[in-house]
Order: sequence, then structure tokens, then C-alpha cells
Amino acid sequence: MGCTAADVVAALRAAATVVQEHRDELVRLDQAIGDADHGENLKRGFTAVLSRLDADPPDTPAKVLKLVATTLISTVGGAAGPLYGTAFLRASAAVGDATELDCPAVARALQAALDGVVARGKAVVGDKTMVDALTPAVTAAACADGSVAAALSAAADAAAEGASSTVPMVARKGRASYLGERSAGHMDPGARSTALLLRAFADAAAEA
Amino acid sequence: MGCTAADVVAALRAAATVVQEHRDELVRLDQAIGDADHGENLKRGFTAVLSRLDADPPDTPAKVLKLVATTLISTVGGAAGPLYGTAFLRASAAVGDATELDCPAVARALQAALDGVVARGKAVVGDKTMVDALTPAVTAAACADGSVAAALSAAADAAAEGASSTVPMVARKGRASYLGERSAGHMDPGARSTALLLRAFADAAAEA
Amino acid sequence: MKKIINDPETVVQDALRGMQAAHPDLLAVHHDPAVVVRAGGPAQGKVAVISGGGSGHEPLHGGFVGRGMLSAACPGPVFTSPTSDQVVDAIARTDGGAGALLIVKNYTGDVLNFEMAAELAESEVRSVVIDDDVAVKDSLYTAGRRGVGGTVLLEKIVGAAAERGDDLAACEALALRVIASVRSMGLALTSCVVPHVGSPSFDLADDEMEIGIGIHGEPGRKKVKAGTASEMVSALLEPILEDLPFASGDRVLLFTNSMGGTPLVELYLAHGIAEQLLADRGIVVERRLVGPYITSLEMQGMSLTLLRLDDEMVELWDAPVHTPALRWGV
Amino acid sequence: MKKIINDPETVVQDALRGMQAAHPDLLAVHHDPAVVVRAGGPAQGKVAVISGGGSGHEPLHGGFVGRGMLSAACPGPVFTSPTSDQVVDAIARTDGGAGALLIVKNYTGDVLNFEMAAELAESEVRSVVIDDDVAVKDSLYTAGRRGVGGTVLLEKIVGAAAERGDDLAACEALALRVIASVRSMGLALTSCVVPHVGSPSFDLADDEMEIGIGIHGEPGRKKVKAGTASEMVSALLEPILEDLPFASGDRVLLFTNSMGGTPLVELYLAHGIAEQLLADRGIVVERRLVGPYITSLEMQGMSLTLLRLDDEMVELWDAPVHTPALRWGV
Ligand SMILES: Nc1ncnc2c1ncn2[C@@H]1O[C@H](COP(=O)(O)OP(=O)(O)O)[C@@H](O)[C@H]1O
Ligand SMILES: Nc1ncnc2c1ncn2[C@@H]1O[C@H](COP(=O)(O)OP(=O)(O)O)[C@@H](O)[C@H]1O
Ligand SMILES: [Mg+2]
Ligand SMILES: [Mg+2]
Ligand SMILES: [Mg+2]
Ligand SMILES: [Mg+2]
Repeated sequence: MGCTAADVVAALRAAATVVQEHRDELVRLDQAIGDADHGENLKRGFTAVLSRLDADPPDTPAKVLKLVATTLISTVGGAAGPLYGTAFLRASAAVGDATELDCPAVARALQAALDGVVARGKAVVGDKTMVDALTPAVTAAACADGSVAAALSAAADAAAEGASSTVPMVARKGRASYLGERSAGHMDPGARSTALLLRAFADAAAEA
Repeated sequence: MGCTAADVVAALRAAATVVQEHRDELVRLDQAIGDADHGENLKRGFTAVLSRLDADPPDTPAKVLKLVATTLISTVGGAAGPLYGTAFLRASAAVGDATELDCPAVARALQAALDGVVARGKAVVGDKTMVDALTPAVTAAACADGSVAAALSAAADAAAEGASSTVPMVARKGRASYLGERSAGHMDPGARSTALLLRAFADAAAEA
Repeated sequence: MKKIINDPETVVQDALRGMQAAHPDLLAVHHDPAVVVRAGGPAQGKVAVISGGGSGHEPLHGGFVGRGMLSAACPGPVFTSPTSDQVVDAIARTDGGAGALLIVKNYTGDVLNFEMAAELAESEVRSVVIDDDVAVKDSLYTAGRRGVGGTVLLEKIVGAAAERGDDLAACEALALRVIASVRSMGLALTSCVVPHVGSPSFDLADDEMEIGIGIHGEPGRKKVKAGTASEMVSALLEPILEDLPFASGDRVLLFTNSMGGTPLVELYLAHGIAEQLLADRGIVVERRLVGPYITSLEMQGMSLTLLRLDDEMVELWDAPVHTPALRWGV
Repeated sequence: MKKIINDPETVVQDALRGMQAAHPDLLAVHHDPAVVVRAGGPAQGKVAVISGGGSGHEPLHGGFVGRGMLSAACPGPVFTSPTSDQVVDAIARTDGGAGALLIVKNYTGDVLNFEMAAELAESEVRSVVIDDDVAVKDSLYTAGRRGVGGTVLLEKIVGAAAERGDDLAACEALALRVIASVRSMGLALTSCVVPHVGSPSFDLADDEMEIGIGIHGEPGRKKVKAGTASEMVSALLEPILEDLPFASGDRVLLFTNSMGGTPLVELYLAHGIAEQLLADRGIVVERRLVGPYITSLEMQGMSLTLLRLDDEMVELWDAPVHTPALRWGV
């Protein structure tokens, strides 16, 4: 049992809904240590993703992921746009032209996404960025029983923990780093959005 | 018993003190229906009057009044500067070069001051201006017993009543007129300052 | 009150010192009495164009001193008209033998002080009073309409006429033509804070705006709920259009002005709406000015000014100007 | 939140429409992706100088598009860097065969998006990153210093070099020389309000100021009691002087900038103090710029920028410029 293009589209619809629901929370997190736009940026991006998926749904998982990538790159702006955009672009490349993704393919996609974020943003674990959520998620996404839903759920749990782990950190990358010590005590908005997205993907996979 | 140049100087010192004490009140009155500067304008003017009187005290009442006039004209600005300046200029001219002013001379000076204000500002009683304080003051400044102090005291009382009478009025002159009906319910700052000045002059005369 | 000042008593003087430092090639600032004059002394044979008023409206008037605009500006204390001494001094410093035209905004204090100055000055002097604010009823029951945004356009156009050598009577006649053709109105979203007062000049709730405000923190026609930009622009433009009235086919200069605290992004947004509304009515915007040119300290809000143009006004508007706040053609 | 807008979602687009209406002779505004380019098409053989960044800093960058300065500006959403599409589009619209220099303010978002654009563009592209804000420690533990006020001076000087025909390598080298010679720092008395947020970006008590703020409503180095103007100017100037460091005998351009909501009268006052402090240290102010040129919406506050000049920079600063916000010599 794998993920078809339609499943990936469904997962992205779920993600878009979650982003919209958490827009204000992400704005508030970014207001504390950044410039108060992360929720707005992602909302703009995923709203565009939805309308492009509606207009012309691609027929392979890779094409869906690539459409998401180019849409995020052209609509999100800020740091998150190129970072999430690169993540989806690399994920798309990692899964080839299979019409259905099995669990190892999903795990490869996650690993490629992380590699892309790191290549672009040069952050390491502990810098208080989305890398602190994505890194443990990749590690946790094991395919023991071959279930995509189970792998994604483990990844989402790990990402949530990773996001929580950013609270005490002092930021060393992105806008929050300007605050120095004053950045401690707040969760990183990008880590939080990564956790939210993975949870939405996991829930969608469980329902598929 | 008349007013010498020294007495006029003393009266102006008293007036300057009163203006300083009531600076904030006059600012607040002007804030309600004008532009919040009347107290500051008069304070600036009378501070300059004090320092010029200190530097070079003139030797006749007319010269004292003229020095006050030119000082107010060159330091107060706004509507009040030319109006009070003209008032003192006309008062100066009205008392000639006598070295002491008797009660009729003081009454003449007051009448001349009022005429000057009206000539410059074209306001009539009821327009909600200093004319509403100065007009009854001139009428009340009778010289029945020949006492300058008594005449000024009567003038000051009448001016205070005149100032109170401006509260319900709708302004037809000056900045407050822009407010139309909204100007009613507030005392006119210029009428209030006229009453304060006359009270200061009267008290100084009583002490002389 | 939080302001970048040392002492409320010396704000104007201290700011003038900074202005002199910022524009050594353009301005000569004199203190006691305070007068800002064009660098280089009086231009022989040219009418001196002089204005002034309370401070707190910067760049008006000092920022408009220079070639092709004002010969001198007389800055009063914040929101208080200058004294006649200042104006007399300005006339003496800039009259190059062709007399002086005084541009006076219609406020009792300004009118009285400039009037005294005209009486005292040794030069040939004419005065014009600008009263373009349609928010005030022009009747026996008021001090008449206030002079607001139209002042900037008047100073530019008459300054250009004086620069090309028009005589005093011609400058005065042109000024009266501009005054007859220009109308303005403003609104405030927040109040300003006068330094020597320290608290807001008027109160506005979080969802209110004041329509028809002047430039001195004096309250306006009425408080209303703050609506959309489109509603705000209509609320200003309609009374202006009805007043002159402006009609389809008129050629106009549209001046969209910030009261000081409104950022440029909002001002451009409002300007775009105003252009559209005018286009809808067949009124042709031939020239425009957008920015904070006549302000009320840090007040948030805007004003619109519309000038009906003729060919001569267009030519004079386009003529070279070199001042701290307006510069082109040079 | 009270603002002159119709809808937080369309603020930038609506403002761009107004900007186009206000400057039909200077600018051509394209939507989707949003790019502001010089009217008249690409100048053949001239290096295209392109910048961009989040909106809300007006007149930066769109107000600096025109002869002698920028070829194009890419306006992002309020305080959010533009996307790479916008930059790619700007390059394609303005490259006249001599390549494009991208001027990037050092923020992670701007750097990443411009970097992607440079990878995707079909033209020869060089990028320079400006990071003049001394309030931020430039270390491994930060994203590096932010690009702030120096950007305006950089765009003017490099724009003039491109206009006179310098090639891409020369423009890049000059830009790096300017970046190496310019330092800035800012403070805020009040916070701005981002339209899509609706509440202040940071809190400040009635007697506090935030020293070392950036231009995006991000908090600064520290909160302190708001003092006098002299204290404020010193608090900005001293870290700047120490950093380069600037020394007695240095020739400089002093740029006194309003964050948007601070009125001109306060800005001139602060400028006068800064000139005096520099004179006291034997630093020679040869050129100056005073006004709101790189802002943070309605934020009250100011920044100071100091550029150490050489003869070529002076010549390029003085060269003709014709943009909505800066104009001289033409
Ligand atoms: N160099 C980086 N590497 C990885 N993630 C980063 C980096 N810089 C910033 N981020 C992430 O981007 C998030 C901010 O995104 P967003 O607010 O949309 O952009 P901006 O900071 O440009 O306003 C941060 O919370 C952080 O997780
Ligand atoms: N035309 C006038 N005639 C007489 N008094 C006037 C006239 N206009 C204004 N005033 C007086 O001047 C006072 C305001 O003075 P002030 O606040 O110092 O000047 P401004 O109105 O220019 O700010 C008013 O309260 C009123 O008493
Ligand atoms: Mg952000
Ligand atoms: Mg007043
Ligand atoms: Mg006043
Ligand atoms: Mg951002």
C-alpha cells in the first residue's frame, strides 16, 4: 500500500488547511523573535498551492511535489520560501517517476528534503531553525513494517519534539539570531511549521 | 495717589508671575478649542518682558507700556501677540508723558486698549474672545473715589465675569470658530488671560 | 511624550541649526529673529516671495526656500504664527528692489502678524491670504477657511513667476488666481503631540478618525469610524470637487499629502484611489505631488489638494526649483 | 490598527498602482510578479542595477528606480523578501546586454531568494550583499549584520557608475568598496504595525526606546530610557565611529534617516547634533542626506549612516539622479 499522486495531493490539501488554521499562531511565534510574517507567508504559499493543484492536478507524486516546490518558491518569499521550496524540489527529484511511493521512497524524500534545506540554509541542529524539527523527523521515519502512515507519524512526533527543543535555544541562523540571548524562551516558528506539516501528512496518510 | 513708572513695572512683574502660574491652565483651555499654545505664548512673552524691564527700566508709565507692547509683539506670535501688543501700544499712547497716572488716565488707557484690540481683531462682544472680558472691564473701571486700585479691581471682577460668560458661547472669531457648535462649553483662553492680567494689575495697585 | 528633542523650549531653534547644517549651499538661517533665507543674498530686481507660519509643518515653509520658490520663510514656535519682527526682518533681507509678496495662511494669528509686518516694513509689500480648506465654513461666523495644502502649490507657482521676473502686481494677480482655483481637505487617524504640551492635541478612539482637521492639531468637522482607504479618499475628495466645483474636462494638479506619520506606502495607495476617482469623473490629472509636504508633526492622516490648472500654471509648476524639499530641472 | 488601506492582503499591489499613477514618466510597474522598472525599457550596454526587499520601507527601493540609480526594484510583501521569480523577471526586463548587479540586503530571506534568482537568470549576474548595521554582532552566532541605511547610498553611487557606463566588474568592485566604508545604526521610539498582523511588532513603555533596531520591527540591542536628542544621537554615532573606525580627517557623507513616523523637525534637530559631534572629532561632513529614505512603516525613530568618501564616490554621489525620491542635476 503506497501513496499515489492523488494521495500526495490529499496530503497537501490537509497541510494547507493546517497552515491556515495555525496562521495566527505562526505569526505570533515569529513576532516574538522575528518579523511576524511566517504564518502569513506560508498561508499565502499554500493558498497558491491549493489553487494550482485544483487547476491542473499532476499525475505523478514527483510532479505534485515539484508543483508545490515552484509554487512555494514563487509565492512565499522570506527565508521559508526558498527553504521549503528547495525541500520539496529535492523530495520531488528523490522519488523519480514512480506512480506510487512506497515507504522507502517517502523516507528518501524526507532525507532529500533535509539535505536541500541544509544545502541552502547552512544551518545545523541547535541553530534554532526548521532543521531542528526536520533532522529528528528524518531519523524517526523508519520503514520497519513498511507503512507510510506509520513512518510519517513517527516523523511527525519526532518533529514536534524537535520543535519543542528549540524553545530554550539561542538562535544562530535567520532573523532570530539578531536577538542573541533574547531569542531563548520562544519556539522557532519554522520548526513549528515543519512539525505541523509532517503531522498533517501523517494524518492524511493514515486516512488514505 | 497715582501710578508711577515703578508702580507700572511692579504691576507687570505681578502679571508675569500670574501668567507663569497659569501657563498650564491657559494651555489646557486652548487645547480644548484651539491649538494648545496660548499659555506658552504668553509665558514666552512675559518672560521676555521681565528680562527687558530688568535690563533697562523705562522712566515713565508710557515708556513702560510701550516696551511691553513691542516685547509682546516681537515674542508672543499667534493671535494674542498682535492683539495684546496693540492693546499696550494704544494704552501707552493714551497716557502721554505723565510721570504718574491718575485714575482717569488708567481708565483712558483701558479704553484705548480695548479700542486697539477691536481695531486689529474686529471682534464684537459675543464672539467668544478677549473682547468679552475687556469690554465689561472698561465699563466697570469707574473712578468714583479716584482710586486706581478700586477702579482696576472693579475692572478685574467684571473681566472675570466676562470670561465666564464665554463658556456657553459659540466662537465666531479666532481658531475656536472652526469648531462651530463644538466650541460651546469651554472658556475662551484669551478672555481668561485678560481677566488674570487685570486681577494681577489690581492686586499690585492695592499693594502700592 | 517621546520625541527626539533636547528641550521643548528650544526645539525650533535647534532644528533650524540642523537645517542650516544640512543645506549649507541653499539656506542661510538667521536667529533672533528666526528667518530662513535663500543663500546668496537678495536677487536684484526680483520680487521677494516670503511666507511663514508656526513650526511643526515641515518641510513647509523653510524646506521651500531656494531658487524658484521662496526667498525667505519665517518659522514661528511650534503651531504658533511668527511675529511681525521676523517678517519685517525677512523682507529687509530679501527685497532686491522689486518689493515683497507675503503669502499668508488664513489663521487669525498669521494674518495679524503679517499685517503688522506689512505696516512696519520699509519695502513695497503686497499680501495674499490663502484659504483653501473646504472643511471650514467660510461665513461671518468663522475666521474663514484655513490655509492648508494649497499653500505648497501656491509657493511653487508664484516662486517660479518671481524667478522669471514677473513684477509685484503680476505675482499678486497670479497668486490670487491660484488661490481661487485650489481646494483641500484633510483627515487624521491619530493626533499629534505638541512638544510644549506633551500630550495629544485631541483624542481619538482606536476605530475613529477625525475628518476635516486642520494642520495644528485642532479637531475637525466630525469624528467618524475609520473605514477603508477608498472611503477615506472619497470623504476628502467629494467636498473638494463640489466646492469649486471641479468638472469633467478640468485639468488638475493632484497633491496627496501625508500629515507626517502616515507612511509612503499608504500614501501611494490613497493616491492611486484618488487618481481613479478623478478619472471616473473625466477630470484630467496632468501633474501630481505625493509625499509629506505640509504636516502636523507626527500626526497620522492625509490631505488631498486639487488645483485647477491653466497653461501658465503648468509652465510655472514645471519650471526649475531647487529647495531642500522640492527640486527639479536643476 | 488604523491605516489608510483597503485590505491587508492587497496593500502592496494597491500601493504599486498608486505609485505608477504618481510617476507615469519615471516608472513602469508590472504585477505578477511585482517588479518596478525604469520607464523606457532596458538601456543598451548599461549594467542593470537591481535591488528589492520587503515592502514597508518606502521610498526604498521602488522610489529609487530611475535615471542614475536603480534599473528595477522587486517589492516583496510587507517586510518579506521578494521571491526569486520577481528578481528573475526584473533581470530579464532590464538587462541591456551588460549584465545585472543585484544589491541584496543581508537578511536570510533576501539572500536566499536573490541567490536562487541568480542561479535561474539567463543574464550575467553578480550579487553584492550589504551589511552595514553595527547593532548586530557579525559572528558565527548570527546571520551576520543587517543591510540598512547604507543601502540607499550604495544604490545611488553604484547606479551613477552604471549610468556612466562602468562595466559589471567595475560596478561590483565599487559596490564592495562602498559596503566596506559604510556603517549604520538605528533606534525606535515606537513600534510599527504590520498590516497583516494588526498589532505593534514590539512593546515599548512610554519612557523607553529600543536601541539597535532593524527595519522590520525586529527588536534591537536593548531597551533603555528615552533620553534627550543629544543622548540618542551619541548612542547611535559612537558605535558607528568605533566600528569602521572613522578617524579625524575622514571625509564622510552623513545620512540622517527617519524611520517613518518621526517628523522632519526632530530629524533636522538630530542632524544638527550629529554634525556638531562629528565636527568635534575632526571628521569632515562633505555631503549629507536628511529625510525618511529607508523606513519601517509608521515607526518613530531614526538611524544614522556614515560613509567614508573618496573622490570617486563624491563624484558619483553628485551625478544626476532622477527617481521619485531622489532627484538632482536633471
Ligand atoms: N539558515 C536557515 N536554515 C534553516 N532554516 C532557517 C534559516 N533561516 C531561517 N530559517 C527558518 O525560517 C523561519 C522563518 O521564516 P519566515 O518568517 O517565513 O522568513 P523571514 O525570516 O525571512 O521572515 C525560521 O523560523 C527558521 O525556522
Ligand atoms: N479676532 C480676534 N479678536 C480678539 N481676540 C481674538 C481674536 N482671535 C483670537 N482672539 C483671542 O486670541 C486667543 C488665542 O490666542 P493664542 O492661542 O495665543 O493664539 P492662536 O489662536 O493664534 O494660537 C483667543 O482665545 C481669543 O481670546
Ligand atoms: Mg519572518
Ligand atoms: Mg492658540
Ligand atoms: Mg497658535
Ligand atoms: Mg520576513
